[in-house]
Amino acid sequence: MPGLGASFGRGGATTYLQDLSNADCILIQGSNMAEAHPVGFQWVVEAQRRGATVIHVDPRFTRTSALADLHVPIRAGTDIAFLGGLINHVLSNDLDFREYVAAYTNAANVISPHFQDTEDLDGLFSGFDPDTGHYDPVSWHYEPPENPTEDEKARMKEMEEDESEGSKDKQSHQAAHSEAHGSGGAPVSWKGLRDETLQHPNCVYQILKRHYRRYTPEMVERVCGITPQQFLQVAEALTSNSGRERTSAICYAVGWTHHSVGAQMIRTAAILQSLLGNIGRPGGGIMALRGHASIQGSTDIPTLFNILPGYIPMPHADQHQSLDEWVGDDEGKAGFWGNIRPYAVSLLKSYWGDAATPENDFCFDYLPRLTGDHSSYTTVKAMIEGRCKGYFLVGENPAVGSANGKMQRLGLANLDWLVVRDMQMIESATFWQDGPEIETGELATDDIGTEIFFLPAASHIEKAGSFTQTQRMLQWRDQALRPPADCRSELWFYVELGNRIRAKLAGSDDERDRPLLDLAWDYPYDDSAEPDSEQVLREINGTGPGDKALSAYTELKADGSTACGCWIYCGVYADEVNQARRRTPHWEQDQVAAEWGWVWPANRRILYNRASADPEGKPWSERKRYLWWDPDEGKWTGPDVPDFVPDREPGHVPESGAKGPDAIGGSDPFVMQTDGKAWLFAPLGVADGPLPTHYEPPESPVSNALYAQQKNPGRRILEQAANPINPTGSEVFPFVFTSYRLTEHHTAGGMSRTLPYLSELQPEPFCEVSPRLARERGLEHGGWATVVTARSAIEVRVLVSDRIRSLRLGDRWVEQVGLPYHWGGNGLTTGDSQNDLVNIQMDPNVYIQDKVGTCDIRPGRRPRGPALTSYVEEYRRRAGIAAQEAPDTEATSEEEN
Amino acid sequence: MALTSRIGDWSLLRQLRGRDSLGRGEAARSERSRTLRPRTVGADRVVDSICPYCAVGCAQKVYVKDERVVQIEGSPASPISRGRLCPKGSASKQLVTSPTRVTRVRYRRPHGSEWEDLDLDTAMDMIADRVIRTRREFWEWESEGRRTRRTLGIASLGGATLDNEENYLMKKLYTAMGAISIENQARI
Amino acid sequence: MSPRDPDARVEEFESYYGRQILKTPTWKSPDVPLYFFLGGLAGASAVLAEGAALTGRPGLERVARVAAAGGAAAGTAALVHDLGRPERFLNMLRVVKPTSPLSVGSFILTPFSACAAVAAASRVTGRFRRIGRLGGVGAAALGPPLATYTAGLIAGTAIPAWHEARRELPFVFGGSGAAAAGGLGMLCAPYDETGPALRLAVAGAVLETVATEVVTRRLGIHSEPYRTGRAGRLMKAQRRLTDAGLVLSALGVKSRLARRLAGAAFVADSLVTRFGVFEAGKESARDPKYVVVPQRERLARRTAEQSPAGV
Amino acid sequence: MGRLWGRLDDPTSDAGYDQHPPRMGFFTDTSVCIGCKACEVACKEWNEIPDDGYVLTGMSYDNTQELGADTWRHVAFVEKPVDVSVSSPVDLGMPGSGPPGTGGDPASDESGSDGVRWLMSSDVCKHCTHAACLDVCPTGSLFRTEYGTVVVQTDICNGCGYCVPACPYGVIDLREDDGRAFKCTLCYDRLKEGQTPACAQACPTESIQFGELDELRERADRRLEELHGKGVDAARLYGRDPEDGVGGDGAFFLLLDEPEVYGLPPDPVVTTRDIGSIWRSVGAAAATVAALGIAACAGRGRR
Repeated sequence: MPGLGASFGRGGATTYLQDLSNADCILIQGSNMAEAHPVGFQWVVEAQRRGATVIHVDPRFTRTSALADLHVPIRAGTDIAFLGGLINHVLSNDLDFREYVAAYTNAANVISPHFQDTEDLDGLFSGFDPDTGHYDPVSWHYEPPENPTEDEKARMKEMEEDESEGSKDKQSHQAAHSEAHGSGGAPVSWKGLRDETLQHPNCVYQILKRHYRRYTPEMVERVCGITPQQFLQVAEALTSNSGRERTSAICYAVGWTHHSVGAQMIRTAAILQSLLGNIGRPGGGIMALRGHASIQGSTDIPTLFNILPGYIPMPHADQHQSLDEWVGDDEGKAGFWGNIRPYAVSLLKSYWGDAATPENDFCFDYLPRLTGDHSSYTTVKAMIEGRCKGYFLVGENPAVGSANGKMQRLGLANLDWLVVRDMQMIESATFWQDGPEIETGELATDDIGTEIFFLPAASHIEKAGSFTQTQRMLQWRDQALRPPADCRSELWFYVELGNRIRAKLAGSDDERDRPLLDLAWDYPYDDSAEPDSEQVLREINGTGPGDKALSAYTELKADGSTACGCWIYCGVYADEVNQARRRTPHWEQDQVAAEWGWVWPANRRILYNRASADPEGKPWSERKRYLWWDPDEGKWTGPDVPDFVPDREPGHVPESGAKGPDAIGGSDPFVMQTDGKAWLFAPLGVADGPLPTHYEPPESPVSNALYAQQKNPGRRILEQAANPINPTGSEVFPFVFTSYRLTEHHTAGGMSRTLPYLSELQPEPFCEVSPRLARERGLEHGGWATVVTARSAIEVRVLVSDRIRSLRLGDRWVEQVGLPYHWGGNGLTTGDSQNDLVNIQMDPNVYIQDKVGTCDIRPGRRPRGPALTSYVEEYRRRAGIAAQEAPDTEATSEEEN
Repeated sequence: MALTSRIGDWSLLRQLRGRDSLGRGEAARSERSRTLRPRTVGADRVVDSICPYCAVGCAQKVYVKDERVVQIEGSPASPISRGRLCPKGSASKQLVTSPTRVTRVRYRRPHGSEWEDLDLDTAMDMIADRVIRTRREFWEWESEGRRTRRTLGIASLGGATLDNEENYLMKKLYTAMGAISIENQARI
Repeated sequence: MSPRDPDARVEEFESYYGRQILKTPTWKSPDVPLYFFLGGLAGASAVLAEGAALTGRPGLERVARVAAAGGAAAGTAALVHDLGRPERFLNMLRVVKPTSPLSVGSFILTPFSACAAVAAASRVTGRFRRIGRLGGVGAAALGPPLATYTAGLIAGTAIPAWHEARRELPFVFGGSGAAAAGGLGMLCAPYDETGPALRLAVAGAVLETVATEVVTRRLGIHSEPYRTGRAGRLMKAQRRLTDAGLVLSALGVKSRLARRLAGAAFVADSLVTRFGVFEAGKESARDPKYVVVPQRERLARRTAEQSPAGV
Repeated sequence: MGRLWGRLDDPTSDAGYDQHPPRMGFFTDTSVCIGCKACEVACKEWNEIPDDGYVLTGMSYDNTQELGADTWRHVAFVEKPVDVSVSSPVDLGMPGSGPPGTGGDPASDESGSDGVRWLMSSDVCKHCTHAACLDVCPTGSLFRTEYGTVVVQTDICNGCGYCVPACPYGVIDLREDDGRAFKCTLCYDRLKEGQTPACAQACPTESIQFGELDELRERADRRLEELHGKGVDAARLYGRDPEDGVGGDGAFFLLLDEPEVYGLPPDPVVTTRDIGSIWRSVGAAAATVAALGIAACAGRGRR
């Protein structure tokens, strides 16, 4: 997550679930933890048993709220306003943990005089290009140090050139680039000028103060619908439970990531936690709750367009046409990310083996280049427009699980071929038979030319392999059974596919086939006719001279003598042992449980744990003792692996011109950051501004109370006929809807709607509405309702509940409709898919859509067949949305009114 | 004799002879109840696994007998989950043994109106051909004068139940193909 | 039902969405009420048969013996039919449980059936008279408890309308059984021998009426299910049939037809009684108030007793 | 021997077991129940219970509705409006909510109420000390195990259905297509190997605790004290008291409201406590019938 990556240097959760039990206060926001992560929630209950206060801030009163000490209802999508209010409360009452802030954050850094804040530009930062919607971050830079080194002088020159040239050639480069900070902060040019007194008017601390000054409790009430009393209760609980003696933790999940300002929501929490001194300390931190088994793993070893394993960015056609150019952005900067060259070279070695030599840049040229955004939603648009014709769906069901289901299905219907690998016959494989567009007549089976291969998949017990769970822990699964009949693992499928393609191309002298033919692709099969997955893990771990497994990424070399499939996972196969398979029972170890599974990086459980000690290396307090400097031994010690150079003294000051890890100071806990500090202000690395700022969701019933700028100016807009957007403040779509999941189901439902024991627990899609909305619209508890957006209309059953609060925003009411999203046309229990309602406008950092939108709701079932299309069309007409035009361009200011 | 032994087992006699004079406990216990054992005891092997649903990563024990799963439950040894499972994790056995699970390749030809059978080997071969064809068709050496060496004609979307090893090989193979529109649920 | 249903709040007691707390008996109708009736008829008939034999009323004896044996056989069939696993009927004899009226009942019904069958067979065929008489005595001894234990059976449940009527129901069932046995005798025996049948029927009917009156009027909230709904209608019909039987019996001193009709009325009354009681039980299971309200009152009394100061 | 009601410290021995393990049970602490229903699923997976139909009930998140032959654990969901003006701002340990517009704001009227509590509770067979289902079972299918629990022996049950209305909690029921009675066995088979019952093993928050009953009772007392100390006055134990109408439950609860709110009887009594009076009445009635018969025949009148 770039929110965390840009703030601290790594995108993973900063702590581990068990450590939540050490917290004195836990703020759960953007997460319905008890419902979505029930077993993880045991540690929250544990903390509560020990006396911690648990606060749940959420639009709905959920099963998490039921256990919390305090539930604060909030208007969906306004979290930055609330958290910004908390930051303002901390700063204006001097409640920050000043020693921590001064030593471990960039509060003291002085920012370029060219920087202009949203205060100055009414909702925009300096550097915004309204034509492209992109920011040029050059004016956000740290002021250079007083006595720059030669290197730094060179960079200053570069930057001046950049400034004069404008940002043109940088724009495309930004496509989700921030995701590359999953393990390695953005490379600022220097540690920069600091004013340790925090008084300089352009130092981060003062900028922060000014930026959040208008986020008052009264403003929070106007924006979020939270009363000042409730706001102060939360502020009081958090601040009184932070400091030397006490720590507070924040848990979030897709309630934050699924917004057009998702990364910035997380950034706000990162700023708050840094100010309160809660990062790197037991019972503190930010617990990023990933949704599914290996979401963390699939970003660490990504199947994402913009990064390679270990968050190494995919090369971009504009800047990276050689190995040197590719690693040049980061190489040599302070911190461990400055060592990117050995990581990148070792990856190329593991891809192309002997073919990768120093002479040919280790086959750098074999890597395809990006030119912009190639993310999922953009690709779906390309499918509709006929620019992408072959599609692999591997355990994913976008026809139900992705935003704007219609777009997804129109894309699927326009392919040449589609491979679906799943355990059950999911909607994405049957859209041509019985999809909603077949019902409405928008598509006809005969007309759909997509050739479909449904290949049955092996289940989790029928293959061996590792998942990386929410606290960055790799855990190995052994194989229990052979997969039945034609079922196979994905490992088998891709090994086999690679073998066949390579065999068919064998002998080709076509230059474009070289990367395939030179690929190191020799995977042995085990007894069950599946590829040996431990060998793949070993390749990921990396090997050195003599084909020995490596133990740590510090062993990686840039000369081609080492190969490593994912540098941050280096060590998972140390000593030729599958460390992810370690299963020492918890009763045989302490709470850190270092001998269960393996955690990246280097088996560290709490990241940045250097910050658990004061600048002198002593614990901040006995109660919160974790890692400390042992002067006799000359090393850092404690129950966890130090997230620091193990023998670097607390007072160490790096030599001038030191590079990489050598440049890390003795009190720089954030070792992946170029300056070793937690970033209150992000001079680089976040596409939509250095400081989180409240913008309304792309669809909102109200205008932005804080600035003239209504929506995130940097958000990515997907212009497509099937993706119309409801206008702001529309009378036709007066209500907010927010989507979510239920304990009893799993994402798009393929793994839950098909099981009797889960289906019976939540057998039908429903909406949750407040009694007030039910009265207003005549909705009957248990009856049917039709929910409409400009995209589509769906029917669901109605639950009227006091758990859904009508929110008061100043002089008006806002009603929210809750919609779980697990259903589709197939399975034991069926129903309309909620994702058909969701629009696609994306966060510019990670290209994720906003789960919140506006809607209308009416009693009764929806029209059927072609009548549905005209029903929605009528809504669009009334809302003033032109039929075939892509609506909503921010440049037109009418909608701001 | 079967009859005499049946009479000898007659609970009523045990009731009259033993301490359980009201026939509510020991006397009423059947032979089956006396010798009952959990089915996990008879398992041929117990295999360590991890729950495939959410990201908490609860440890599971999989009990296998006669090459069938007889039980999946939480492994108490895990420091994260301590043996506990949510309803989804608890339903894992049903996930694996679901009667609606599809275990054979299904094929839909272009413009077809029905699923057809297809041999796995043939399917793999056909897919490899499709990849090669589409890759050629949509190959791009350059874009606006910049070397790109890629194809935008092939895309992939993976779920979050993919193993690290699987993700690794997917990205490796796709990258060698030049396919870059490779995405994952991590972004959805 | 909506959690916000305003009705749920105006009730004087709380419940879980108005749902019943107890399970409704799964016993099938007509199997089980029919069995109750047949058991009562058979049990009381066995007594009447032995009385008739001792006082030299062969016609009445014959009718009563057949009724005892036939009632027991048909009753057993109904009972077995009601089982979820009829082939396991013999498991009823696996243990003997004094805490279970059904268990004890099985140990009454089984020998009774055997005795009554022997007695009836002997009487009808005229053979093995000594064994027949022995059977008759046995049946007569087991008859009364057979007639009344079924009341104990339902009183031994948690169903409020049954359990709270546990003192009265055996008398309802006993009286009802006597009325049925007598009634059948009045209906089928040679007119000249129907005197004991009439006396038994009238006495049984009076006993049944008095006991029923207590059940339907004097048990507070627990009487309610007997007076409302389907059960209420059945109990009203039962009462009318009893009244008819009694009036016709009075007339029947002179009229053969009236006596036969009176007999039929008593039999019908007895049958309807069992269905009425059965339905009342089901009704009281379905409404949580019959569980919550009296238990709340009981708790309140107990609290009041424990704190006499009334703090 | 053979106690039918009142305090009974060792029902297992009372049921004829000479040597036996300690009495095992459940303590369900509903104050930490998150309503995830893992218990329901884990129970079904282990005991191979069929599904119970796909019905959206509208009873909050409870689509299971009640315990029965196909549901041995049932999570109840109770949504109750609360008046927050009387509760403290941060009410530790207590489900509560802070609504908008506290104190005279028209918001509260408009949105229906001041706030909401969402109570969740996993119900199960109570494994009574004096179990009516067991007492009335004519076949001995229902019996007390060596662990002091109450279990249906499916190899014995003939589906007479007597246990169904006998249970004062409405727990046990007949499975329609099978004919036999089913209910929670407290995982009798698992207990034989020293394993934890499936529901307690799965429960994420230790709302369901399994163990020796004596120990569970102490634990529950401590928890109650703790909650009362935090001002959660509504907390109370249900089925804990060995002097209650069923001699105390082997599976008992900590509730946050009156039992009937969760669908539990407020003061259950084992029906067979009254078996003596029932037999007396049955006997007296039988004697009356015999007397009536004799009197009727003794009468001289021919007609």
